[in-house]
Amino acid sequence: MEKNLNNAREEIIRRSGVNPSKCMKCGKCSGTCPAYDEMEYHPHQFVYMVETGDIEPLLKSQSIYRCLSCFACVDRCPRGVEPAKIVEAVRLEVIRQQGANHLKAEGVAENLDEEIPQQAIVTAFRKYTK
Amino acid sequence: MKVTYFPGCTLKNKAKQLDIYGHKCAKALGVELEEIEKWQCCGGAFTTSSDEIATKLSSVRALKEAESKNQPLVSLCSACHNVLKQTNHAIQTNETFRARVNNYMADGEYNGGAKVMHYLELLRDVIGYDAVKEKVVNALNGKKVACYYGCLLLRPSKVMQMDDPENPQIMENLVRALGGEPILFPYKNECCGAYVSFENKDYTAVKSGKICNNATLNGADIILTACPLCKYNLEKCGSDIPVVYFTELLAEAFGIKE
Amino acid sequence: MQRIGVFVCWCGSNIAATVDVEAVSQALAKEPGVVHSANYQYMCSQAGQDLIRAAIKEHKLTGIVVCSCSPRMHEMTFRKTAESAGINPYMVEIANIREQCSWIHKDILTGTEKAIVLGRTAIAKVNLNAPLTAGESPVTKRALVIGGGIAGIQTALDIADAGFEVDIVEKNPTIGGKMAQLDKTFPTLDCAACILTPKMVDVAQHEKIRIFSYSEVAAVKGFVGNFDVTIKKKARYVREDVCTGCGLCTEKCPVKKVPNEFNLGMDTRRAIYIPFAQAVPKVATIDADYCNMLKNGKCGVCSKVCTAKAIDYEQKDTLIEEKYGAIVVATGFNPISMEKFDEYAYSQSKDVVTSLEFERIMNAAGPTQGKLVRPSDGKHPHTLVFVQCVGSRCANCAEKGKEYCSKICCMYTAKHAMLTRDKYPDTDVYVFYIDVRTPGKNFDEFYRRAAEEYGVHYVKGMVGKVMPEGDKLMVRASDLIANKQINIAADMVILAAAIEPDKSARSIATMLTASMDTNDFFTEAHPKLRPVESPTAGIFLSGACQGPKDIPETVAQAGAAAAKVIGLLAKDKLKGNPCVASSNELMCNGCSSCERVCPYGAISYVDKEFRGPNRTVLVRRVAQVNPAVCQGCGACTVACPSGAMDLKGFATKQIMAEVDAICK
Amino acid sequence: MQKITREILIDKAAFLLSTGVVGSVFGWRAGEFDYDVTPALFTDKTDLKNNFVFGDFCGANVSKYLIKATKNAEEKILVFLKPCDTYSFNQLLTEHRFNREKVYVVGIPCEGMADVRKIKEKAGEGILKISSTEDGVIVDTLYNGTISLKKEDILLERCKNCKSKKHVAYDELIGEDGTVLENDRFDEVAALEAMSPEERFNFWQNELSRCIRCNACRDVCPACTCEKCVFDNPESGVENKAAYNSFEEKMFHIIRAFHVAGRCTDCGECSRVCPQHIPLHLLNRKFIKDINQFYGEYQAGEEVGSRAPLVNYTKEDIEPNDAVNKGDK
Amino acid sequence: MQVNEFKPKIVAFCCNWCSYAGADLAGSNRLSYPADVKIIRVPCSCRVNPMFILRAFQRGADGVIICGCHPGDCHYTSGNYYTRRRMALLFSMLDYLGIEKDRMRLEWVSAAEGAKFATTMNEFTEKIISLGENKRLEDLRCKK
Repeated sequence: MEKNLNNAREEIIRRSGVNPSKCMKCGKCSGTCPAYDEMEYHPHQFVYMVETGDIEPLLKSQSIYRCLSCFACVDRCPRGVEPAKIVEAVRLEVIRQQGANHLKAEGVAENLDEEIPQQAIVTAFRKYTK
Repeated sequence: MKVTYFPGCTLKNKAKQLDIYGHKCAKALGVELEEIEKWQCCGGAFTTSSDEIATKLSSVRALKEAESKNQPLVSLCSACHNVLKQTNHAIQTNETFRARVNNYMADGEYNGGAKVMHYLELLRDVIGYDAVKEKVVNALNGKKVACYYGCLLLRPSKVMQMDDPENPQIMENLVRALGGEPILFPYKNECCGAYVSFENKDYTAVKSGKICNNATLNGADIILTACPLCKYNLEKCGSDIPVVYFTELLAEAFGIKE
Repeated sequence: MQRIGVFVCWCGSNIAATVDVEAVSQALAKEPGVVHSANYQYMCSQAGQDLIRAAIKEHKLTGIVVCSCSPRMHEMTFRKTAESAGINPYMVEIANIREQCSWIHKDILTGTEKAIVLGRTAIAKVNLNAPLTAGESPVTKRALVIGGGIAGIQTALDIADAGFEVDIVEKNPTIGGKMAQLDKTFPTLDCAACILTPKMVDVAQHEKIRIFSYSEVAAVKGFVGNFDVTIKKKARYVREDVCTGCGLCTEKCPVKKVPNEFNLGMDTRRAIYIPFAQAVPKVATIDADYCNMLKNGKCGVCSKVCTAKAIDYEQKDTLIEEKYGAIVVATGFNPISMEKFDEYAYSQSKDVVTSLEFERIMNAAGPTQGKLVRPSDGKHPHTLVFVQCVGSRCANCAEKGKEYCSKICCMYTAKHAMLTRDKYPDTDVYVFYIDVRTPGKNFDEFYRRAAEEYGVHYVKGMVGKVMPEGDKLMVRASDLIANKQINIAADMVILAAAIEPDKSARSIATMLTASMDTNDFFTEAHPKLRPVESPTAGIFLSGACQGPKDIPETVAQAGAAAAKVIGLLAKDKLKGNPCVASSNELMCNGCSSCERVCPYGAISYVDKEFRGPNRTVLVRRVAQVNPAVCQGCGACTVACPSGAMDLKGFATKQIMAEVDAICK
Repeated sequence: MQKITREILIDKAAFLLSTGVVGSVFGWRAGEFDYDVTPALFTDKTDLKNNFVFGDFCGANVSKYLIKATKNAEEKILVFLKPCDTYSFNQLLTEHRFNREKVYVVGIPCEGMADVRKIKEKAGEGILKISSTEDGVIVDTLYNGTISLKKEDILLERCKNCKSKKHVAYDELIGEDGTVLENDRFDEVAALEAMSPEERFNFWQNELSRCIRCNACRDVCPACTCEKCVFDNPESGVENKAAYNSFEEKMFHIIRAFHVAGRCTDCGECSRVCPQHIPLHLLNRKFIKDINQFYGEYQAGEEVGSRAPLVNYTKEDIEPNDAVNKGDK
Repeated sequence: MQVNEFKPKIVAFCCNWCSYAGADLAGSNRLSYPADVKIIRVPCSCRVNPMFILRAFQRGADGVIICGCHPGDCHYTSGNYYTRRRMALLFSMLDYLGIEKDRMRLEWVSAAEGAKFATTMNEFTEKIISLGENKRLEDLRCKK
């Protein structure tokens, strides 16, 4: 991942429309996150690390695929910071790289079962691939 | 009255009951769901990133059609509703986004004139629960119902504006109108695990399991939902509490369920 | 023609660094009317003022222009200087060449050029200035205090002790306010009732104080020193002068299920009630919404049992007109509604309570007689979770809650946690905080004691969600220090709800024409230097109506407001602002446009006789301005089509001259 | 055109004079030519019989004259008011400009008044006689013989877009009262608004540069009743007697329009009397149109005592910056 | 520096209680804005007579801006509400006469908004510079 990371910070902020410096470090996002235990970096860390420009660990972390986009953090943040949008912007930073799709077409079949709704498949593709 | 209807892929496939009973109940209430002729998949998720344009165009086309017919755009699937509503909101509030989208719109601009409405909102705000009540033939007789909203109907609440995002009552009041008894259900807006079930079923089973558990603990007979993916996840988590679409319950109360 | 002196101040280097003061004073010397022009290092200093005084004498100056800092800073100073040298203080104009010039421009050429224009503009105005004399008005030596909480009580006592009459208007049946509902007070842990109720008794017994309880301010007219206030005394259906407060009626009343507001609805009272044992006045009140006799004429039990014959079902609201010289607002605060914060399940479980409710639970006179039990099942709770900043410190864009810090929550939560652990050592107490803010005397020590000596678990992080499950409250929160999400099965959750100004404050502010901020807190005349005065003359602020405050701060401010009121009432006459509107009767059409835009009702009309042609007499309706009421906004001057209405000190011709000078 | 004849009015006036209800009559006095009619006060019955006229050239709004006429009048004054005049009448009462008790109002219907300029344009100079017909006039001229003209071609501009045939004030009515009419009086304003700023500037530059500052518009305007006009008052800072440069006439007309904004009843007298044919009513109508759009429909003079929009407000009023940009995307 | 660089003349009417204090705050915080802006202090924005604005234009101002307390915060409770109506109508009228509508502006600036004051003045000046000299309204004969 040879990318100008300073640029990545600006890019993530621009794309997400989130101003991480609005964060007052209360931790309510992480206190509310249903995917917390699955994540190496937690919502408040995403906000803080983007604010300080510490992007690389986030890009490499599986945490970006664990966010459920449930928007609970967005709704409950007392400062209107919208952490989920930051997570999504970081994920896009990764999957928009050439060949960096998180889901490979060949892996799809094994995940399917009889009842799985189409909604799950399209959403997963929208979230995990370019 | 007529409304423009956006079914979405899942309703034509794995979630046919949601669609079929949605149509039947609407008919019983004197509303025709006029399906958009050439609808395309909404994409399943609204990408919040401001530079995503192409993936949102199918929604914009649907919105434009509803606007041109001067009808509200109604959907049943939570995901479709969420994507349509968020897209519409982005068009209305973000000038750059609107301009960029309209670069792709071959036959005329769309500027956010459509009104996006979930079927539940149609019932509550347009038809009214009193009118719904009048159509009930098989009252639910105090059936204990856990109304499960999940995320997509409620959040982001600034955009969705369906109800109080922390303690919504739109489904509860519907259940009451049908003669059922909604239970106290604090997990009603917890995430079921969503699309992660596609690659990690154990993970979603934990999330959904907590929800079903809370419903059972609080005495529910069934869980009510509007979302095919939620239904799938809740049913796969190992709990045996039945999960039904709200349109099914509606049809049951109206006596039009086969 | 005026003889104008121009005085250019260097303000040390504040002005002189970016404005060539010598060049400015030379350039301005050539302006029409200017007979003297000088510059000096600090015009506002004693030496600078002496310089001005000497020049006035020497050059027989009639007008002064000082090129210096903002008139908001030293206009008064220079007016006094001029006055002491024998010229009218309103013959002074300030050219603001510091804030508007030297401080914002870096280049000396630009700064100097602009300073000359600003000076020229002030000179153009002074050329048209006329001496103004302030009118005088008498002072009614009585004060009104709106609100009978600790703020109002303290203010009233202090004013009354100085020998002036005070009336307290309290909307509830008793004075005492929020403090009467509190259990203990931080950081000393003395009981609130023990320190408050003696003050309430003092108020009741003070010969200079009258209490209008169960009353509201209905209308306010007039101006500083001369307010006419209409007080609405709500019908309480009990004759205050006769009721002995024996309380028999409140025991016999058959309507038992009325939510008791004093205990925040956690228990019930009768339809006729005395809010609490130490109420002042200790008089019963009938709640018309619940009383069977008032609703359908069937009952009358209270009347039968009352030996004093105090019950009067026919009582009506009465309006009382009173005159005051000063008004103190002490309308206080309330916790915000938890409706929009249902992630904490306040509406879903009785065991989620606000801190004020917890205060009542802990209070020996409360619904549980001070026993800590769960409201849902009366069981003793073992795990308690306190959540701080519920609705405080919320960004505007979050669309719920308040932007400000409510200030008192950190300390009362520490108090609650400490008292809980003290009385019930078998409990686990968690406090979730964003920051613990304890800037007060002995405050931080108090908080540390809670953590260190009483073993309260302070967790840095916020609660994300509370979910009732069975008889437990599942609390999900983050522990930011451990970088963990933690789940606690709690028995009770206590929410430190943000506080907001009382809802009545907005309408009172409108009646008083006192300004408020966007949060409905009253605005002070100056945030630092005049913190207990409203910008509207004669209106003073006491307690939490001006901003969140704890008890010691409230009492301090209450005393300060009283001191300001005493200072006002001690005067026999007030000098008004001479920059008021006045109508030229020769040109006035009597059309009423000005009267309609006047926010103070300062304009009235009279039929006046004028000499017409050929010795005839014409009667015309013309406007007259009451200079004591007019505040000088100038709205009338623009509403007036004929230009008959003008504003002294800001006359049309003066402003036109300024415009011309700038555009030259 | 007019259905009411001078005889009916003279009879009414004579009756009211002789019964002592009124002491004088305000109406229109005949001039040298048929179209040359002046508002005037009649105290004498003979004078009334000989010189009182009513016809297609009685467009003048006589409300304003009541201020002066009532000043020293001992007895009531009879005044004949057309529907549009009654709005001005009410507006003047709202502003306490005269005493209602001193006036006896007889409301008279109006079929629309004729514009002599338009007649002259069509019939040429040398007009000898103009007689009214059912749907127009017949003009006898010196050079062009007898010409018959249709009503719609000769109506005063303001009558073409008559806003109301309803009397909002009267003590007595002659004939049936009419109703408030649908009209498109704002079309011209809208057409101007649709132009580019340059076109608008050129339009007004062309119109207003013809102004000779004769003050006729001000003197006739029933809203311009100031004891002393700001433009005549040295204290006001804007005093001047004539248009002496390219901006002065603009300033005069903008300020005049602003001073009457919210008080102007749109009677159209300003344009009727302008010797330079400047469409001054388009300035007033712009204010009326904006007021209606920004603050809700308001008709000055409809009701005595109503609060004019400029001495009123709501907390949600449009912001000025939005007000000027409302047409933009 | 260009010799004939356009230096606009801008008149700013500021109410004493909010906007003038806001300008003072901008000064105290050393927030610069162009020297072309000259402030006239009025007790309240409602003291600003349309005549003043026209007079400024007549005497060669290139832009006029009126600043007052935010609606609801008027020191005199309602003055700025009247200003808002008067200016809405006046601006609309000037626009109707074909005068560049961006030459006049109304802004609400509180005593706490020093930064807003400076930004507003910077933006407004920039706008006026882009519009160039006020030819449509200026009275040449009043120039020296």
